[in-house]
Amino acid sequence: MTEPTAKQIKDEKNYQQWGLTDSEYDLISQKILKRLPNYTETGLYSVMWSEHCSYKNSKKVLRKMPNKSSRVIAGPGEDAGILDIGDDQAVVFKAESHNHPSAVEPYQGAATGVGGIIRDIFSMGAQPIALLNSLKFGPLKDGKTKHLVDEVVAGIGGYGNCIGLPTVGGEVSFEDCYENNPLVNAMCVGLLNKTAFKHGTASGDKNLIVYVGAKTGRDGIHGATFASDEFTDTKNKQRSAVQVGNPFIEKLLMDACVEIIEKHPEWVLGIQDMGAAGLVSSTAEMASKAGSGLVLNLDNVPQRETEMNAYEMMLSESQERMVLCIKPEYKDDVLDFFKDYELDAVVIGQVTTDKQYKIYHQGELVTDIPVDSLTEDVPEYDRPEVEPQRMIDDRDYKFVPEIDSLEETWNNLLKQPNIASKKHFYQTYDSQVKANTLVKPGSDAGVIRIRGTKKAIAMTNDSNSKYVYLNPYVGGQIAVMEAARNIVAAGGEPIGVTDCLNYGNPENPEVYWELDKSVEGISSACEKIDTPVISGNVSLYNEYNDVAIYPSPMIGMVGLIDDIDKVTTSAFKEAGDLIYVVGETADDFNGSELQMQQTGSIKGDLRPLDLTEEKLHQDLIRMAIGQKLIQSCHDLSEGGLAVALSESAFDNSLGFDIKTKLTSAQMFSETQSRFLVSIKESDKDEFEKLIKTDFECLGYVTQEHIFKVTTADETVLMDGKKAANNWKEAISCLMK
Amino acid sequence: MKFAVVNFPGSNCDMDLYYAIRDGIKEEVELVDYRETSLDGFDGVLIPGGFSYGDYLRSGAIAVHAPVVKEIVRFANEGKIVLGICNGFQILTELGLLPGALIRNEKSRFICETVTLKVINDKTAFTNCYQENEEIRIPIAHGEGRYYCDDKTLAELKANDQIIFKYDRNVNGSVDQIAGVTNKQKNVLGMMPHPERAIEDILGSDDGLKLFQSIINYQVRVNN
Amino acid sequence: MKLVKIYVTLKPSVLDAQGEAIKSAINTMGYEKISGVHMGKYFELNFDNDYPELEKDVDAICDNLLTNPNIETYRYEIMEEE
Amino acid sequence: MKLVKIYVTLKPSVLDAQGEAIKSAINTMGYEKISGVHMGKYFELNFDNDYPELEKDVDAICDNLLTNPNIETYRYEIMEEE
Ligand SMILES: Nc1ncnc2c1ncn2[C@@H]1O[C@H](COP(=O)(O)OP(=O)(O)O)[C@@H](O)[C@H]1O
Ligand SMILES: [Mg+2]
Repeated sequence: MTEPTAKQIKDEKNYQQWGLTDSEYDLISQKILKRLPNYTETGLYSVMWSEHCSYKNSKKVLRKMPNKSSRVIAGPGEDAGILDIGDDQAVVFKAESHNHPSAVEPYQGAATGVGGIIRDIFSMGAQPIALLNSLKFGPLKDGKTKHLVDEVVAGIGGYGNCIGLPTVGGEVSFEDCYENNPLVNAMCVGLLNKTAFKHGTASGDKNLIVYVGAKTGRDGIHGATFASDEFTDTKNKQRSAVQVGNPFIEKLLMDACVEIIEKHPEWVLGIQDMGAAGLVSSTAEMASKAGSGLVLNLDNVPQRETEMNAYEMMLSESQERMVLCIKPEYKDDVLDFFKDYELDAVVIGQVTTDKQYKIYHQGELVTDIPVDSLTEDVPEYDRPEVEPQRMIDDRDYKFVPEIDSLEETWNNLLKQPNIASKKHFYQTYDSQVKANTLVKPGSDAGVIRIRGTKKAIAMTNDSNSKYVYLNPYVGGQIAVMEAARNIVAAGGEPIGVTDCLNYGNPENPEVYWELDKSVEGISSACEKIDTPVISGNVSLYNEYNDVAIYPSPMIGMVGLIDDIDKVTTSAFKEAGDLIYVVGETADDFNGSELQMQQTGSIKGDLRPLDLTEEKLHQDLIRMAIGQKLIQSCHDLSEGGLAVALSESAFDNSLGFDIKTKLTSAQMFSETQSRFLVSIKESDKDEFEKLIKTDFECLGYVTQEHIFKVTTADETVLMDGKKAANNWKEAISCLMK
Repeated sequence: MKFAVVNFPGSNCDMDLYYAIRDGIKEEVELVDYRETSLDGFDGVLIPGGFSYGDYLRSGAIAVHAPVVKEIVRFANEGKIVLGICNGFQILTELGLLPGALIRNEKSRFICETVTLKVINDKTAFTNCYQENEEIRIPIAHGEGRYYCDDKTLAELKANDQIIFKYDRNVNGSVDQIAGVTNKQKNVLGMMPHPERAIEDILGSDDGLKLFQSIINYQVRVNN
Repeated sequence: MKLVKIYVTLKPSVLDAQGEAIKSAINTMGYEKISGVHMGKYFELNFDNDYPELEKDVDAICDNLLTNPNIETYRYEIMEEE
Repeated sequence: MKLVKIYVTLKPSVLDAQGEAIKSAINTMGYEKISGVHMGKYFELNFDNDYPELEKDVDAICDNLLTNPNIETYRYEIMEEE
């Protein structure tokens, strides 16, 4: 193929296929370069100016998020955010979406999503310690969806298990809107010695740019613009934009990078992974951040395919590659170091002072543009927004459930895929490798201890997009607070947030309104509990044939447990323990699983969330855990009190005998700000004195696996084993 | 007693095993690179879990050709302690130091779960701190952990008391629910479950500790 | 009764990390004369009966399940089973 | 130049879990007429030159590396490379 000339690109508007608009192209040629960009240059701009790399549509909204606290060492702008946890240690975390690649090629899409987020963590100099993931699919009704689910789960496990990082948390949910546009979000948490922290920068005249890792092929070219492009039937064939992962090489790369930064910090000035838009994105960002320029010679890039042109090499998204900036005097040390790990490492360029980005290929200067123009000059869009019509129409709708049989409703709800146990999936993930996992998947938050200290890190992924769909602002608040309740229930103090903002096409004013309002909700909740948003990722254009997914912000939250004695799980521990629900229950059925079960859809507005009350309950639970008053603690979410009680009973095959002032229907209400706890009977007075109001003592834990419940309407005796089977087997049955 | 934990490219439970020895039973332990050609000075060798060489070809198949393996074979032949866990077990069967093979789980999927094992033979270097038929809780985490051998081999294993651990239920489709076997001389043990992940109560179980203590016990007896 | 033999190989542009690792193991074993190793998958599918769209279905099964068209190619033979 | 094509399959006595899983995935996809699936491995080995002991070496490579004789069998063909 011969490359089109600069003039052809202009005349034939080839840049449009690559996602650049006319006005963006004019800005580049007339204002920035004052000449026509050639083929390679046009390619670089189109990918760097895509939503995925530039956030041009979402920047305005993202600025609303709080990103400061006394713990923040690094926030948005680096590969991952960093929070101080004392003793010269810090946690590093970030989440990333891999939605479109996973729709097209589920195993590799999911696997490379995991691989990419791990690189973001170790490129900060941190040792990755755990993985989480958030998955959303269409209903499990046809072979196509089941195959997709199987492959995505296998890809996540395949990568994480092989590289040897425990997957300790996540979520899986099913709604119609994700049928053709599944969401695959992965999160990685790492631990850093504060002295080891490396910025992703390329500074200092004549310092060297080193390429490390797998060879470059043509994979994933234009993956970044592809991710920002909405989905239609015809594009399903766009297979060439998918990358292939190799966790074995990544393990070597991870170990090598962590070791070189820890043992030889003076060798490495800056380090960055090659993620979306590979070589161009990583090197341009490193130079731009440092105020430097860069000269690259592509002939030195390790290649595994022949006759790749400059455009292909710069944009390739081949996996398992890193870029380092090093001092020339350590060149041999660095190259030898990586050789010992049997990794390719070569010098591909040099830092300059002229702020130009210059690329040579086969002796020819193929790119010569201001480096900042790739990263800083991207136009920012202020999109029109309008409140979705459905919200106006359904504002006063109030779902009133009818419960004929508490027992039947309860058992049916336990079988709902969104509520049923996800063990079928998470048992295929190694959750214990590294022998630090204190709480595995299956409780509220995953917990990893920090070896050699009393500390542990709690982590969770949360998103209930049904709520966000019904009311983006309140739904955004709920997503944060639900995550926080998970952390608190595990015995932790919430300290920070990462997110994946998954939405439809931002050019649709209703979608943009959803984005804006939910981010405002997220921000207000994060401010309330002092959990800054220190990293994240935006995935727009999640649509299929012009129908958008629910607005789906995924909140990844990390908490600190200062003493592992505080680690708490959701499982009831002993017969005779008293059971309490903390927080008042109201009729919150809009958006509930019960509404979904009884009507087949969700509808109506959400009640505003009282952030002060929410925080009070979290604080009280933390105090109670701190005073060792709590035997088990579980956050109430989908399916309400009934589901929380069952889940707490299942683990140790215990039962309960309770009497409540709630109606049978209210057993399934999804009122926020509530916890289910069990305590030793001897701690009753002390516990009640601490909590003061807003609690109800329900009864006690029993040895027999029987659920005895008296509501305001009726008394039922349920077989715990049958309930447990419904809950445990539902997903495996559906996946058959 | 001084242990070597052999580290192949792609091993990922090497540190878990290292800590189990250093912190769990408080003995000497060192990580040894797969390129080493001598294990002089060590009393026992431990082969950790993970995905050596990415599990390319078959799990354990490529590691067998690494330089350090000659020394592992020497240890085995000299009657010294050799323990392979998970991928280590796979390597030992690939090497022929242990009979049988580990193949893809019956349901084909990876399984991570804490399972109950039955101690079948409590008279070995690896199990003398347990009781016969004692039930212990140990995590498994594998996709290719189904123990397979033909009938003749199985009969031999039984006749020689080489079956050391069995699962209490059919988790992965192993022949006779076998979770761990030794060689005839009983100085080489391979097992799919991870005792090194079960050495502290806070991790869910400390039932694995006695396995490592058994080795020390045994060595003390041999030395005296 | 039909037997379909399917051979799946990586596209030449895709790094065959397994093949490379196997080649270097073969070298270590002392066989130096080998110049390349590629590893692929081999499937045997049995069908009780012949039917008109068999070939179409085999193609679909290969495209959608047995291979990853992004990185692999396949060929197959349909034969009468003994 | 010689090309050696090697086919490795599980012994019939060994349950082919992957084959079974693939079969049920094929069923789920709506192809009901399939009666069995077996999964094996396929290798291509290149040798620059022919040499007298080639066959002996290929046997050794298969026995000692490419297959595990406890569970697998193999067959191969040696051909002149295009
Ligand atoms: N939704 C968000 N909230 C907060 N920070 C964000 C968000 N999206 C992106 N960021 C931050 O912007 C920076 C660039 O992100 P990104 O382009 O996704 O990184 P990468 O280049 O590693 O893919 C990162 O520091 C990231 O944490
Ligand atoms: Mg990054």
